[in-house]
Amino acid sequence: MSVLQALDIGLASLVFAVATWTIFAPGAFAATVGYVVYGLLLALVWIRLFAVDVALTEAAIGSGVTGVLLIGAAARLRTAGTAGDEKPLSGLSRLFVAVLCVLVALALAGVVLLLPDQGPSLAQQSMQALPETGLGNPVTAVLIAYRAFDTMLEKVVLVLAVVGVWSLAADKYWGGAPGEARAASPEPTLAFLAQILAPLGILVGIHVFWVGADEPGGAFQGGAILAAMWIIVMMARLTEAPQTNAFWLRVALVAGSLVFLAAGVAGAIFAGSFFAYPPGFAKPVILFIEAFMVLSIAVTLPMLVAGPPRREPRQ
Amino acid sequence: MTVDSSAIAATAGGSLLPLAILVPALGVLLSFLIGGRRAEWIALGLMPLEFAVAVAIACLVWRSGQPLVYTLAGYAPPLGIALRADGFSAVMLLTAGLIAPAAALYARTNFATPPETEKRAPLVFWTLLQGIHAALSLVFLGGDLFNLYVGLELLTFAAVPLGSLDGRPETVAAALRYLLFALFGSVFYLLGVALLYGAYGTLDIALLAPLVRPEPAVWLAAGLITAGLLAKTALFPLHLWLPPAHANAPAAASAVLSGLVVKGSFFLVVRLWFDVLAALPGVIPGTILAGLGSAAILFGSVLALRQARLKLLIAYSTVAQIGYLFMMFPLASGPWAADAFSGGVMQAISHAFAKAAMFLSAGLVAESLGHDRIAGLDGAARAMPVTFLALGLGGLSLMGLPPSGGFVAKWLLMKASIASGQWLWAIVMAAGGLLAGGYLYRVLAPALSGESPALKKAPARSRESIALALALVALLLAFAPPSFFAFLQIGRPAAGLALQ
Amino acid sequence: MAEFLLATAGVILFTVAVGLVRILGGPGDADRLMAAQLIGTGGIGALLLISAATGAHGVEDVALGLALLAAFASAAFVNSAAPAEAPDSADGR
Amino acid sequence: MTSATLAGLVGAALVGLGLYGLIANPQPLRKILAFNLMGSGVFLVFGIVARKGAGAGLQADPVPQAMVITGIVVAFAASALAVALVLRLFEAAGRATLNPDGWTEPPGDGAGAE
Amino acid sequence: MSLLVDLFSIVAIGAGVFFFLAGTVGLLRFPDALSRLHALTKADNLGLGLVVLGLLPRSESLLAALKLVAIWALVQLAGATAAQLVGRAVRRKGTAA
Repeated sequence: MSVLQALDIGLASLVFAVATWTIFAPGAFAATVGYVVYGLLLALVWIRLFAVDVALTEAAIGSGVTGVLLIGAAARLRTAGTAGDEKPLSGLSRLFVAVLCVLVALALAGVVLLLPDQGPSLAQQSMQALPETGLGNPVTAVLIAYRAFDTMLEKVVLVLAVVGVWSLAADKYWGGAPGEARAASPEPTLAFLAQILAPLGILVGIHVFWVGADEPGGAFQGGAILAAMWIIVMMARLTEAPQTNAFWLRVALVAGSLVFLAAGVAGAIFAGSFFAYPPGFAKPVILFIEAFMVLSIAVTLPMLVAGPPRREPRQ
Repeated sequence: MTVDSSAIAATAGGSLLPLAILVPALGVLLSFLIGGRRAEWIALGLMPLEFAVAVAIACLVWRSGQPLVYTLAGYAPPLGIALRADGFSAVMLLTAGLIAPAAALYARTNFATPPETEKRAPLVFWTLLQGIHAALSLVFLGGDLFNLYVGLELLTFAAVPLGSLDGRPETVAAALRYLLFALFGSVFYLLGVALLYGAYGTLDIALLAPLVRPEPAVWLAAGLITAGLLAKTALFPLHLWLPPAHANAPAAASAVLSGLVVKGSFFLVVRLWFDVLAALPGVIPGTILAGLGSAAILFGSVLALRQARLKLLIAYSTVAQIGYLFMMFPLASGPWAADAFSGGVMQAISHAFAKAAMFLSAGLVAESLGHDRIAGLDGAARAMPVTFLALGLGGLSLMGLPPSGGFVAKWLLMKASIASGQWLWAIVMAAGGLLAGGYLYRVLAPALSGESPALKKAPARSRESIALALALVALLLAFAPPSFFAFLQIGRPAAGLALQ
Repeated sequence: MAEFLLATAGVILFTVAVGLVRILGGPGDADRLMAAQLIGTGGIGALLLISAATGAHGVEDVALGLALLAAFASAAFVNSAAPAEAPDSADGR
Repeated sequence: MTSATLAGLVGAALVGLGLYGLIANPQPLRKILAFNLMGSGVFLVFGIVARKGAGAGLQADPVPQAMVITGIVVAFAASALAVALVLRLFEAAGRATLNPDGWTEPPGDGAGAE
Repeated sequence: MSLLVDLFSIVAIGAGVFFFLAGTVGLLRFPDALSRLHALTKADNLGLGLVVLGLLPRSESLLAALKLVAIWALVQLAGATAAQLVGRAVRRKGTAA
């Protein structure tokens, strides 16, 4: 057991050190790379907490796709030369903020230490209700059955985020594609990478979604891996970003939440309660909803990374 | 430890509660999907239905004298999620159900879409307006703290982009600052939620309330959640984001942001301290909240006095009026508790109507004169009397002069603070009323005198009447019958609080 | 055996940590991106060893996901740095 | 249970670090990074709550895990919106800074906002 | 049998760790970015390959073993392309970009 403890302590210090670097690094780009490194280490921590579903999500979204988003932004802003523009806090207020943050962290650490070793839990109830959902993975059951309402609304949050990002376009570009028009010649190495990665990644994404019913995985994680594949294909310029006024794109963006919402209303009619599943048919209905959620996530995340439309729409 | 089973069992008519959230959510999805002009039609078409649902919920709560409860997905809490409507929720739903359509009708001129095309600002506006409506319904009805977190995020994502629709650097910066404050608030809120779950294994408000005991985890959670919500409510000193974000948004959006959106997170502060944490001794936290509120009243009013632009003045007056909302907290126990609660709620509602009316009027002023500089308002009231009438009537409520909802609110709060011997709050509120009179005088006095200026275009009669109607609602709240205040108490564990 | 696997995971994490100290600080962006690459390889190695030692279930998929995304930081950098050479015009409205 | 407690302490430290970065770091992009760091600290607190709720044959309570998954997706969406705002600000003002003095194009009428 | 498997794992994984160490030493010793890049990617990928090799006989199923191999192949690919991409970026901008 002691080796494991030593490893845990080492991992924890590494996470803390990289996080500190991310906050205090001299440049924005260095900090951003620090964050990517940090995200990957966090996936290890989640494994150590036996939360494999979360580790998958963290690896795909927290580290991978967020990393692309932030590194892209940092690389673009590197020319901004913001260093001289900002009024940094004065030494005294910096100290005050630091003391405040240390106090918050200490209070939190104290409370965390005080939490009972065997805390209250819904594990028992989750497992008891599991058979009627037809699922084997309780985390998926929480997301898609017990707390389906949360998950559906969270999909609506993603739709609003897309609307918000697109709202930053210039008027003349509304309906056009995101990203600048680029040179026709793609980076050959990147294209090569994308050509190999994409088919494999699609397989993995679908696999992760499919096993999610019973094993760690699910619609979020599978969708995020598929999203990453579309992102790399677009980065390699093997395909252009779609026009934001394309009807198929809108359909794909709202499909997950719309199907989920419709199923929720159907539950009120056929199963006696909003977002309830008809007894005996729970699993097929769940997989049906999840399939559309995968589609929506796989399309939404790349569109969020791509940013607002920056090209005039083609008629 | 024992929970009244009625708190988690669904009640008849409870299925209206998810509809109040799902109808506007459906509107968001369909507006974005179909796009173009249809976004506007969907928004306007669904609003009567949403209002009807709100009225039906209020009627059912009224008739039964009990909160409505609905358990989603057939799983009772703690595993599942419950929605609950008490008197306070029903009143807030009705308020949102009236102000959102008013803002929408007003906005038709600014966000019209030419046939067969889709334009950026209209599509974003109509989609996000419905998003705000869905989010507020969820915030008012949610019975689960994590579900409410999702509601808060919906609210943030719907509200932030409305402020930066014109794309000028200062509006984008304002939206970014708003987003950063809101995200800070979300993280703190979520952290508190994590601690509560760690302590008690449930996030359902009704189940949590009897379990909560004054212990470190709960105190820290309470502090974190409150701080997070205050950042979203823009209570002093976390108000920095509000004036630029609200003052630079299109008038219809400002009305919704200032009138309704900040009330969403305020509503949750009330939920937290009155329903979840009723078992905690509330004197010190209540005093802190009211102290910040007092600072907000004085600071916001003084800054409002110094603004050069009408919309910024109104936005700073929001900072001040938010302060009044928090006066109810130190007064929430004792025989005066019901008065204090009624006063706080009345302030939330009357400010919502009055502020919406004022922002819509200010929008008309800016459109008609081509600017909203206070120095250039000379004689403007002669050129557009109805607009300034709405502005003035709204101002009545802000000052707390009778007859207005603001008067009733401030009078109830003052009565409670004097009855409880906490006269300091009464003095601050009186001073705030005087300062409000001062900043309104700055606008109205020059507007009422001098030559009537040449208007770029006269405000449309229909849009003026929308603003006036809202101001009149704020006025009519003064005549709320005692049964209205009894209605607000439905579902309050008020007896319990009063006995603490 | 589990101890051995964990110890090797620890050694790999240690080498990664030493490497990070060297390159996260730069001097160039290329060095920093190497840090992302280094942690990708080392982290996946440590992940596999830890999961083999503790018997956590379904970890291969996490490693697979990380492996799929291992080159993304570099790709995003190259992708976003490229247009900077031809500065995009600040568009008016 | 050491690993869970350790993760909780790291979570607490991350919240403190992130909070500091969010307040004290003037660059918007760094603030977004700090927000993400703080968010993941909160998720870790959920993680130890889940781990301490192990039972019924599960090594961690699934309910907080599901909440973290929802939270990660929402945090990503928030970062995307924030990054889009920063980049838009960069385009419109020539600088990605919240401080209007740094903008190269003269701001319009509402410059006195803050 | 189990002993043999353990021995195989120990040897392979031990060798893998050695290459990770070697990669880091290269990282510390080489003077310029490009040679550091190549030292690092080569050594680390070999290290990971050996670790995977050592873990192969311990995997639960054929699918799990297949995944292990795929992981190694993907990291190999990522390392090679990242070295190319970053290397070119370095050459384009001069060493200290």
